[in-house]
Amino acid sequence: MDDKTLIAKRVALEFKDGDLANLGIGLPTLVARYLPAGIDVFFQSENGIIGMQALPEDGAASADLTDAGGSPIGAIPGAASFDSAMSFGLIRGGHLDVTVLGGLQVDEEGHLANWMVPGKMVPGMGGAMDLVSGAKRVIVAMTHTAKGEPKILKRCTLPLTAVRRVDLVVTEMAVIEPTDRGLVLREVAPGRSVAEVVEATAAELIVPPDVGTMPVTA
Amino acid sequence: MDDKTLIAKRVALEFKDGDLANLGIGLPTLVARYLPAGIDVFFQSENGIIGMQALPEDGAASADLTDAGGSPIGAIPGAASFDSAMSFGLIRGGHLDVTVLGGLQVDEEGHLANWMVPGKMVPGMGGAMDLVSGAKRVIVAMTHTAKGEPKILKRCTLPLTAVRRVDLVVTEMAVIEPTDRGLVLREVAPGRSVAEVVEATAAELIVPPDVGTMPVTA
Amino acid sequence: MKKLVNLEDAVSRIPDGAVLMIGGFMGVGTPPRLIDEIVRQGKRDLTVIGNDTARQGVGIGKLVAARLVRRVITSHIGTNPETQRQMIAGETEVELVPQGTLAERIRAAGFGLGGVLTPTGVGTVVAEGKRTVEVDGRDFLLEPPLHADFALINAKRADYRGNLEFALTARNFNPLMAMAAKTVIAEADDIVPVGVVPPDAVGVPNVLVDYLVAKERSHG
Amino acid sequence: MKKLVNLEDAVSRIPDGAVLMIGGFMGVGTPPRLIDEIVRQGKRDLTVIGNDTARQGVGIGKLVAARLVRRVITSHIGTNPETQRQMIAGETEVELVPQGTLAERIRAAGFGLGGVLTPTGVGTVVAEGKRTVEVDGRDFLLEPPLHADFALINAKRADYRGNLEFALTARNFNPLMAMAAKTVIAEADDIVPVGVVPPDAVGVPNVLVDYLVAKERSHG
Repeated sequence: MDDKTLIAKRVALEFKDGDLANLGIGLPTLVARYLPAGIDVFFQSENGIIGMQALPEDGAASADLTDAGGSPIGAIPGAASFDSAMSFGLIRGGHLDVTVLGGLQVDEEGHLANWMVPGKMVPGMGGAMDLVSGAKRVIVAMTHTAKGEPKILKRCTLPLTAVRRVDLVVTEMAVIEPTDRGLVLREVAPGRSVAEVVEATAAELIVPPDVGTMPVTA
Repeated sequence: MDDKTLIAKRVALEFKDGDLANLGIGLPTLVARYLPAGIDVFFQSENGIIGMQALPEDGAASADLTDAGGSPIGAIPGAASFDSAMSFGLIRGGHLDVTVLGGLQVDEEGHLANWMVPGKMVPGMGGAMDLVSGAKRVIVAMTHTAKGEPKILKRCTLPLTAVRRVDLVVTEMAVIEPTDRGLVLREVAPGRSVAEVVEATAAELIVPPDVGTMPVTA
Repeated sequence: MKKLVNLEDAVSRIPDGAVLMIGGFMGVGTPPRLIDEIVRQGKRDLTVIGNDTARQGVGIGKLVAARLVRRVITSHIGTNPETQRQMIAGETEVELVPQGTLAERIRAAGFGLGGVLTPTGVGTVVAEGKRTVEVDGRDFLLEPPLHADFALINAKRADYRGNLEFALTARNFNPLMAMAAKTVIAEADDIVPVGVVPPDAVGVPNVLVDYLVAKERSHG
Repeated sequence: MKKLVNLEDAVSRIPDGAVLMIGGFMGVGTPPRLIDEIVRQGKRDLTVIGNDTARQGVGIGKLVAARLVRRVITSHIGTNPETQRQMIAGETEVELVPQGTLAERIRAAGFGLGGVLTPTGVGTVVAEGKRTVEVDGRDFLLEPPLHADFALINAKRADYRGNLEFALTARNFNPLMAMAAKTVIAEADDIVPVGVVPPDAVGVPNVLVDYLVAKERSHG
């Protein structure tokens, strides 16, 4: 299983029946494929819909129905559409149960940086700042390192997305929970050791005696 | 012609084609009956509709379509309905071309008091404060006196509805325009004299040489 | 996610002393069965946030008449002499809020905003004790958000999943309140299969609705 | 009230240097004919307020590519390398605003509010130079309203009078912008008789629309 699939499958276990969820572009979008059977999760897209789903077939695309990246999507029966103020009212007002976002850096305070690299990449924050500020639960889904360099740091060096502490960080190596005591290592991926995770992390990790193995199905 | 009809007919001449208008309950509601031919005025009701009109027949009442007083109304083809935030967004945001409201007192600064009499009548301001603050044009339609006492005063003694200067005051005796110089007497009702109006007014009236007669058709 | 509950169950979740937002405007768009059941169960010391207290025997007016309301936050009570009597007698607290401000304060709570900056009420008694914020040389009142424990919503139609559709002037405060309360209980004139209410017609998305009141079984 | 104008007339009303709000999200819900006509007429020094600059050759991206935009107020430009290039080269000013804040700032202008009190951006670079207002012990940024000279709106259907109806995710910023600009120019996929769009389906009431772009006569 490749790293992204591993991460997506683990994140998918965090959803509960009836959740309203928003998945960031890229890796987080994969999560929708691996939801546990028997639960209904309602996916919101920032551009104004609850109940988005993958386009069933290419020929079924509507010019009026796309995801936040502008690509054609489908919608479940019982979907709801609305304007951008309502879309972000849902996010900012605490109605969004969970958002899954990519990350460039996470630090010991659980702060996330994921929207710009000064002088290099200034795409704009889009909806990320509202999502991190407003969602009930923020899950960061990202690779543990980038080009061999740790992305989990003592302190973010990139501009923060918000000062809210994220709730969970899922990488291909580990599941880490930011808490008021610091970053707690909850799970290690199958085939990885605690020592490997600590080695690939530039922040202090609190390692409880009962660190589990990431429960990911094939 | 009774006083109320006279006032309503005169106020009706203030409307322009395409206006969005809101009429307060009571006397102001009469205005809709006397609109000049050939102009379309769109009437808003605070409870969330543009395009209200009188109920054509009793048997046609819908439980979901009432005016702000809860009485059944009709709607023109091309009406639009919306929630209360949008309804007051239209009012507060300056989209309402004109509102016609009743008055308890108007003073030399053009301030209106029309929502409470301390210790006696505390019905609440409803939409009045938003209407006076936000409408492009505020027209006060009221009797010139109450129980023989002037309602146009040097300074309102009742709590103000807003500190915004109203645009026009129409009574059964006169049309008065509040300006930054004070209250200007614009028109006198047919059969009334300037002296009578001045006598019935407890504020200073600026009387220009060209005071006209209220152009009211039978 | 099963949302359908019977009327008695739905109302039994509301404790005495709860803060209720109740949709409607002069009773139009106020959930009739929920109101009657609150009276029947005799909930006490309620705080009610609603546009008005309607008339006696209508909508929120029924709660007032039954002496269940300790405090009401509303834009007018002029059509209900009993509310005025209780206010003057000191039996019921009444906080009067301009109608547009009431709508925005409810919205601010539901939309995660810190308050409303409105020109309405500046320089009037409404401004007393409130913060004024100057923006571009103009004064605005800072009006705080209004939250509630429960929102009681009346829709024209609900689908099985709880998507709500509204009709004409019965919409009014309902969609705003459904965003602003911890628990949303909806009553619909009709309940229809999922998909009958198209996405663009949904006024309140299903995810906001916690309980949908079941229809009575019709007899005969 | 005649609102129907031809495309060329509609766009000729926009002067160089105008502040435009343009509906749409990655081009979806952006008025295609109005955009093309602005390019054809070569309007210059525009300030554009919109969710994004789409991609090259799409929606607002066409205005950027034609070098007509002096300043853009938007939530992201990541999908349009040309906007990024112009920003880095100092040819185009870019003000980045969180998407939810952008929506509320536009709404605040149209709804007559003094600004937006939002938690989004507190403690980040977005907060730099902005006022913070504390409400109930929590900090909010005071974000000012965003006004425009023109709003360019794309609707699914318009009726003869200018009532607009939107479809699915093509709605996005359009209804908000129609409230916030001095002059509203709407382009609809279809124009239908008055009454075809029912009251509850109207997303922008006719009174907000100044000009409705006529359909091209279809040939053959």
